[in-house]
Amino acid sequence: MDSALIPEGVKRCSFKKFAIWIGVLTIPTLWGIYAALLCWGKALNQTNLNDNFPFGFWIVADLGVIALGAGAFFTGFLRYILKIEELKNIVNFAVVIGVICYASALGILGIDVGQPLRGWFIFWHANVHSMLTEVAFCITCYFMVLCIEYVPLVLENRRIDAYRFFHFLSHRFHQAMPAIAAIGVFLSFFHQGSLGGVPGVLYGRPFAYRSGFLVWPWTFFLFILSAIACGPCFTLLITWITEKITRKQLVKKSVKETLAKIAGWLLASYIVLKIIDTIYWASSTAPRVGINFKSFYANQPYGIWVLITEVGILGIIPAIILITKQGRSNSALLILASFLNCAGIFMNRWIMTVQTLAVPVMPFDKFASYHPNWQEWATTLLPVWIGAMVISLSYRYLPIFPQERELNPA
Amino acid sequence: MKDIHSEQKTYKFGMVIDLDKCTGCGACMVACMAENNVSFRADETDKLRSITWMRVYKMTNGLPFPDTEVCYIPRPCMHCEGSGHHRPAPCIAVCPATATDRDHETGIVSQIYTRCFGCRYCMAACPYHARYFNWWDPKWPKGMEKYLNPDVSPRMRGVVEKCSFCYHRFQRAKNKAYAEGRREIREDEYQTACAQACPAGAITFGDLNNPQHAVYKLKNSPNAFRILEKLGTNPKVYYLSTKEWVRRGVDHYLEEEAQD
Amino acid sequence: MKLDRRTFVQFSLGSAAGITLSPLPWKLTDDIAIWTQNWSWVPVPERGEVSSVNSVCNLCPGGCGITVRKVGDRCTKIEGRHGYPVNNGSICILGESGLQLLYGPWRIPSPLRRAGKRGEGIWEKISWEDAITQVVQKLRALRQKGESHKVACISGPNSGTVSQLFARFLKAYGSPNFVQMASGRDTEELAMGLMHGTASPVAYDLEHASFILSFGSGLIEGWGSPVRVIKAHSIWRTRNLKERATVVQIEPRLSRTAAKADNWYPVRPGTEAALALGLAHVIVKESLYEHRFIDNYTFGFEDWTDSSGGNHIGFKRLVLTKYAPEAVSQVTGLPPRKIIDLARKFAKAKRPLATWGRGKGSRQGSLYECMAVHALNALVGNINREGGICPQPEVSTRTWPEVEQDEIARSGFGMPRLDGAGTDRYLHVKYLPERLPQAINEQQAGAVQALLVHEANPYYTMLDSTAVAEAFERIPFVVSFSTYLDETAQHADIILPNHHCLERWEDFHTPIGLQKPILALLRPVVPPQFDTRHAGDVIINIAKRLGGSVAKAFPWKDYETLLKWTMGDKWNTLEKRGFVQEANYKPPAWEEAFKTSSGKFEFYVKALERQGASQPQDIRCLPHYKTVEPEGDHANYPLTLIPAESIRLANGAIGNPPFCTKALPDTVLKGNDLFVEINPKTASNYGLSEGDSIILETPKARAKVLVHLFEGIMPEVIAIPSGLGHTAYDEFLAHKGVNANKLMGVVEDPVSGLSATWGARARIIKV
Amino acid sequence: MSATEEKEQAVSGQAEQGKEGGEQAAGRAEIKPTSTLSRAKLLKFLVLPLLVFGAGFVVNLFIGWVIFPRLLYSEKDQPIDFSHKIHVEAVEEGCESCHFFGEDGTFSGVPGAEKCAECHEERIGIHPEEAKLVEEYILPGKEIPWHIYARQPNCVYFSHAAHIKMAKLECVTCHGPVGESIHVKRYQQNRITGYSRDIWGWRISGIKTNSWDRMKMDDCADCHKKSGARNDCFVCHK
Repeated sequence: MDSALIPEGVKRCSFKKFAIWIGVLTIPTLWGIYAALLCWGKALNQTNLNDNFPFGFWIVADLGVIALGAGAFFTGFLRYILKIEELKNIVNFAVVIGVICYASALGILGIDVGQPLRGWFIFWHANVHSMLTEVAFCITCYFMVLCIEYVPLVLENRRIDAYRFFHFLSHRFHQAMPAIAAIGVFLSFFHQGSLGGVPGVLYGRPFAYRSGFLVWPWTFFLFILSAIACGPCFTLLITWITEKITRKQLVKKSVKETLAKIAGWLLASYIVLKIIDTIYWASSTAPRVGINFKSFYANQPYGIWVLITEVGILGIIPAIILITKQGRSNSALLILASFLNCAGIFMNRWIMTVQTLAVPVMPFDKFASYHPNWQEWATTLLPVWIGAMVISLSYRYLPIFPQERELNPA
Repeated sequence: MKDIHSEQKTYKFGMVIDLDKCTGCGACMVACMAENNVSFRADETDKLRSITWMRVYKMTNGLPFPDTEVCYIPRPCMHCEGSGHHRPAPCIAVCPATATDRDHETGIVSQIYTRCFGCRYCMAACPYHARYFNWWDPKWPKGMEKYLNPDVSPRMRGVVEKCSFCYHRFQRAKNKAYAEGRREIREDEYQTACAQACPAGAITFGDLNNPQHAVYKLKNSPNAFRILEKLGTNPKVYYLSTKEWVRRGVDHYLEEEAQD
Repeated sequence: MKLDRRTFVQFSLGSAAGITLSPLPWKLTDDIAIWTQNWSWVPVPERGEVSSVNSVCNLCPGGCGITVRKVGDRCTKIEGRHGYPVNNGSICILGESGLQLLYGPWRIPSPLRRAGKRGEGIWEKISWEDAITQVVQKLRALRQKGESHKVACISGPNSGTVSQLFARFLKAYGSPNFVQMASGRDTEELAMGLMHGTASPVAYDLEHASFILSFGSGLIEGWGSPVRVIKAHSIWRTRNLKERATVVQIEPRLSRTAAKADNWYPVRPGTEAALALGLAHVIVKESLYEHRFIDNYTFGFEDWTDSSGGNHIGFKRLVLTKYAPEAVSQVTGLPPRKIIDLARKFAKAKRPLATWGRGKGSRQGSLYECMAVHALNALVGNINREGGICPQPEVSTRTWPEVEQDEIARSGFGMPRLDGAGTDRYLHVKYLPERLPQAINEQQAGAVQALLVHEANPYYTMLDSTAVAEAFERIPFVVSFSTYLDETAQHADIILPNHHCLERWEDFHTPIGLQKPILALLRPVVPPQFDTRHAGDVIINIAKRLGGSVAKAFPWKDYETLLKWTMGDKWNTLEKRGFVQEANYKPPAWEEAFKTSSGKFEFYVKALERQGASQPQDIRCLPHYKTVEPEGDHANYPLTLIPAESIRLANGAIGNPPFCTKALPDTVLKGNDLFVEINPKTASNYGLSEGDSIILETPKARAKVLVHLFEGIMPEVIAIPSGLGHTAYDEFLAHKGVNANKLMGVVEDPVSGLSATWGARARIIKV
Repeated sequence: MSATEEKEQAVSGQAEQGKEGGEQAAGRAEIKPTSTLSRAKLLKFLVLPLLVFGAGFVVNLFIGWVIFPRLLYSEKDQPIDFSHKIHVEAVEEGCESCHFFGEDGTFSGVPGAEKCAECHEERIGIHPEEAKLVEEYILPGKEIPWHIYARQPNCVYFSHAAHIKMAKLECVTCHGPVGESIHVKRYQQNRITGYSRDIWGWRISGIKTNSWDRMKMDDCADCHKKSGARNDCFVCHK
C-alpha cells in the first residue's frame, strides 16, 4: 500500500502490521496527552511536585533525555569534524534520536512551567546570568540545528527525493552538514554544561553546589563529559532495540564497537573526574559551610547507597566493560553496559535534582521525600511513545541505515 | 532631563526578630496573609503546598522529656544580599526571565508575578523555603474578595510568590512623602505588616544602614545571628537569642567546630 | 485555475509571509501572555478612597483596640490600634482574621426558619417581621400557660449591655433561667468573693511582676487579654538581665508558654493545687512569707477559736501538716528538691506573682485550687500592690431602673433555677451552665420549652457534647441570635442573625485581667453586609411586642438609645475617642481592701462554713487539695487526656477562621485527621510511631486520631488540640479533627458546683 | 495543472536523472532553466506561482493589519460625553480643580461623582449630557462607570506624586492633550487582555510618534532610563 514510500532494496513489514504497531503506541500516547491536558487545564496541583520539590521527575527527565540526546551531536562531531568515516553508518540514526530527545525536552518543559503561554519571556526578558537562560537559548537553537540535520533525511525519502528540487536541496544540506554539525557541537557542549550549571550554581544548596572554573561550577564540565559518554551508548541501545524489533542487523558490529570504545573511554574518564569531584566536594566544599557530607545521606531513601550505585554499579562497571575489547565485543555485555551507562545518567540527574531538594538545608527543617505521580509518569513517558513512532516512521520510510541493504540482502 | 537617580537615597531595609520574645503565636503569619492577599484553601495541612510568606518554624533542642526545649523561628523572605554583583541572592541569580531582582533603592528582593512563568528554579535555589508556588488558581469564597488589598496584586496559578517586606507600604509611604515634597521617609512610616502586628514586639523593621533606626543597633548585638550564615547568602533578616543552642541550631557545624 | 497541491503550497507560503509581516502573530503572542496575567477569574481588588475607623475587637474577652483600614466601602485590614491601652498597635491572630468572619460565607444572610429536621441544615428564609412574630407568639403562649420559667437563655459575654438586656428580659418575662457561658472567670469571681469579699475576676499586674509562677496558665496561648499578656511577656524579656523576670510554668505539657518559660516543671495533670500548697508549706516553714500582711490583714492563717469556743485550724497548720514536699512530690511527680527550691525563689523574688486558670482560662475549675494559688499570692503579700493582683475594677455606668414584674413574671422568676445555682446545694454561684444539660436531661420532658442563645455556641463549647445534644433534643423551641451559622444555630428552630461586631454599636468593659478600668465602644465600621439586626434591638422589639410589664421594662426606643442613655456622660468621649480609661486607678490599700465578714483577707473562708453542721468542718473552709477525679477507672483507662489550647486555634464560641486554620502547624491536622501528642516512651509501649492511626477512647466518647510523638509531653498523658471537630461553619473548618469537649465529661466541683474538669481518663487502641 | 500531470512530470524528470549520478544532475539543473526560458514556462514556473504567492501574501497582510485589529478590540461608549475643554474654561483652578492630590499622596485621576456634584448638584445648563449626569448618577447617588483609557493592569503601581510633584512631568507627556478635547473618544477594549486600547496604542503596529501614543512597560522604562530614574521591578510593580 505504501510501498512507493519505502526505501529501495529493503524489506518492511506489511502496512497492516505497521498500522497496528502505531495504533498500539497511540494508546499510551493518548494517556500522556490526557495527563498533559490535566496539567494545563487544572494547573500543576495535578502532580506530586510541591514547594519542597519545585523540580521533580520532569526536570530529571529533561536533564536525562538531553544527555541521552548528546549521541546526536557527539556522533556528528566524530563523523563530520573528527572524520571518523565509519560512523556515517549510524550518524543518521543518532540524529533521529537526538531530534526526539530534544523535542521531548522542550515538550516536557512546556508542561512543567506554571505559565506555558508566557514561556517566551525566557527569551524576551532573558536574565543572562541564569543558567536556565543559557540552557533555553542553546537547547532551542540546537533543536533547530537538529531539525536542519533531520530534514535531509526526510528529503531522502524515495518519493520526495524524486522531486528534483528536493533532491537538490538534500544535496546542499549534505554539503553544509559539517558546518551545521560544528554549530551543533558548539551549542551542544554549551548547554550540556549549562544543564550541569543548573544545580551546580545553587550556592544555597550545599548538596548540589560546586566550586569551579570562572563562572562555571565543576558540574558544568562533568555534565558535558557524562552526556557525551552516555549519548553514544543510548544510540547503541536504541539501535539494538530497533534491531530486535525488526529482527534485522542494521549496523555493522564494528561500527557499534567503535562507538562503544569511544563512549567507554569517555565514561571512564568521567568516572575518574566524578570521583575526584566527589572527594573534593566532600572534603572541602561541603565542610566549608559546616556540613559533613555524610549528613547529606543521613535519610533514607537517599542513603549512601545512591552514591555507590551511581558511581560504582552504573559508572565503573559499564566503563570497564566498554573499554575492554572482550567486554564490548560481547553483544550482551555491550548492551548491558550501554543500559547501565544510560541508567547511570538518569540516576545522576535524579540525584542532582531530587536529592538536592530533599536534603533540608535549614537544620531545623524537615526532610522530605518525593515520588512522581501518574500524571508525571504519563507525561514523561509520552516522548517514549512518540519517539517510538517517529523512529518507526523514519525507519520505514527513510534510508536511515546505510548498511541495511548490505547486511540484509533480499 | 535631570538625573533623578542621583538624588535618590538608598536604604537597606532589614528585620531583626527577637526569638526570646517571639511566642510563636502566628499573628505575623496572618497579618502577612491579610495584608498581601495570600489565598487559602479548605485543606492547608500539606505545608509543602501552603502559601505562607511568613512562616513560623519550630525548633527543638532534641532532648527527651522533661529537658525538651522549643524555640519558634518566624521566617520571612531573607532578602539575601549575596556578595555583590557576581553573586547576588541565590534566587535572583537563577531566574531566567528577570522576574525577581534586587531593588537598588531598598535592597529588597522583588518578585513580579506577571513576569514569572513558573519555572520554579528560584525555589530550588532558596535554602530558606521562602518562595511559594501557586499550585492552584487562587479562589476566595464568595464575598470574601471584598477584603482584598488593592495595593497588592493577587497572584494567578503557576507563578512563584514570596514576602516583599510589604514593599507596597514603602510605595505608599514614599507617595505621601512626595506629595509633601519630601524624598526621604521616616522609620515609622514604613513598617511591614508582621512587624506592626506582632503582639510581642519581637519584630523590628528598618534601615540596616541607618544608625538612627532600631534595627541598626539590634543587629550589632552580641546575640544577633542569621540563619545559614555560612552559605554566604548574606540575609537581611537577623535574629536575637540569648540561648546558645538556638544560635547554634540555625546553621551547620562540623563536630570538631568548637562552641562559640 | 484549479486548486491543486502546488497552488495550495504557494498560497500557504504567501499567507505565512503575509501573516508574519503583519502584527497579528506578534500582538497575539503578547496579548495571550497578558491574558494569563489578567485572568478574569483572578479577582482585582477594587480601588477607592482610603480611610480608617477605630473600634474594639470583641472576638474574645481580650478587648483590643482596632483600626480598620477601609478602601471605599470595603474593610481591607484589621490592625491593632496605636495608643490603645490594652494592645497599643499590636493584634492577635484571631483579631487579624476578623474580616474573614465579616465577609465569610458562614454569615447568616437573613432570618431563617428551620425547614427540615433539626440539624439537617435545611432553612427557609423569612422576613424579620415573620421571625419576630413567631418568637413572640411562642413566648406569649408559654407565658399565658404559666410556663414562663420554662424559657431559658444562654448568653456568651460576661459583661456589657446586650447580655444584661437578655438577663433583664428573662426577669421581666418571668424566668430565673438566665445562664452565662462558663469561663475561668466564674471560679475567680467566686474565690475572690470568698477570700476578698469582692466578687470580681482577678486582675494581674503582669507588667510589673518579677517572678511569674503560672499554674498551667497559657500566658501566651490566649490567657487573659491575649495581646496584653504577650506584651507583658516581652517586658519580662526586655528588662536587663538583672531585672529580667523569671517565668515558671507548671504544666504536664511543654506548651508554648512552657517553652518560653525560664523553667518548666511538669506535674501530673490536675495536681497543681497540691503543688501550690506544697510551696506554701515551704514558705510558711521557712518563714519566707510577708509578715506585715499576714499578721495584720489576714484571717485564718493561724489557728483560731470562734466565739462559741470551738477551735479551728488555720492555713499554717494545714499546710505544715499535710503538704510537706515529700508528700506533694508523691502527688505531683515533681522532686521535693525542686519544690523547695521553687518555693524559696518565689518567696524571695521582688514581686512574685502566681497565676491561675489553665490554658486560655476559658474553663471553670476547682474552687480550692484557685484558692490555693490565691493563698500563695497572699503569702507573699502581693495583694493590691504593684506587680500583684487585685479585684478587677470596672468603669461605672448608669444603672437601669428596676424591673417591675407582673404576677406571672414574679411567680415564674421565683421558681428554682434549673441548674441549681443559688440553691442550698450551690449557694455561692450565680450560674452553673455546665450543669444545665444534665439538669434538662434528668428532668421530665419539657423542663425547658424555649431556649434563647445569644453570642454563644453551647452545642460546641460545652463539655460532654453528647449530653448537650440530648438536652437540645428535649427543647422544642430554640432561638439563636448568632452572627454565624455555628453548631447551635444549626440546631435552632429560628435564627435571628446578629450584626457582626464591625457592623454594630456595643459597649465593651474592662478586658479580663486588667488592673485599670476601661470602657470601650464598638462602632459600625461598615453598614450591615446582610439582612441582620442588632440582637439588642431584637430583644427590645420582642419585649415591646409581648406588651404589658415586659414591654414596660424596656422603655428605650432601640438599642442605640439605650446604649447612649446607659453610658451617660461618658458617651461623648466614647464616641469621639472610642474608650474611657481610668488610668490613675489604684486598688484600695490593705486597710480597706477586704469586704469579707472579718474585714480581712480570709485564708479561712467563713462564708464556706456549712450552717447547722454539728462539727466545724475546717477543711471545707481552707484551700486544700482534693483530687478531682474524672470518670473512668485507672485499670480500664490507664492514660490521661488533657486538652491542648493554642492561640492559633480559637476554641470558644467563634470558630477558627481560615487564616488561623492555615497557620496551624502540620502536627495538629493532616487532611481532616487530628493529631494527638504522645510521649515517645508511651507510644513505644503501645508500639506506635509518628502518624499512626489510633482510637482514643474516654468514658464519654471515642475518636479516631493520629499519633504525634512529642518529647514535650509527660509520659502516660495525651494532649488533644482544643478547638477543632466542628460540624458547622464551612469547608474551611467543618469536619476537621475531633471536638475535645466531646471526649471530656463534667466533673462537678463538690463545694461550688462549677465544672472542675481538667481532662479525662483515656485509653488508646492501635488501628 | 492537475495533480496527474505534475506526477508525470516528476516521474519523467526522475527517469532522466536516474541515468546519471546525483551530483551531475544537480549541476545541470542549475544551468538548464536559464538557458531555455520559454514564455509558457515562465508563466508556469514564475508568474503564476508568484501570483498565487502574492495573493496569499496580500490577503493575509490585509487580515493582519486591518481585520485583526477590528476583531481584537471591542468598542464601548463612555456613560457621558464629557468635554474637558468646556470644563477647563469654566473652573477656576484649571485641571487641578478636579485632578488633585490627596493628603496621603493619592491622585484623583478619575474624580468621583461627588466631585461632579459640587457644581452639578442640579442642572446648571441645558446640555442633554449634563441632564444625564444629574439624573442618572448624581441624584440617585451613583458612581459614574467611566471606562478609563489609561488604566494600567493590576500589577502596576503608579504614583502621580512621583511624576508630577517630584519629576515635574507635564500631564500631556503621558496623557496627550486631553484637556483640549471636546468629546470623549470611543473606548476600545482588547478582547483578550481586557485592557484599554490606549495601553498598546492606537496604531496596531505599536509605532509611536508622540510620547503619549503608547503606555506599555517599555515606554515607562525608556523614559525612566532617559531621565535617570530607576528601572528596578519594584519601582512600578506591586
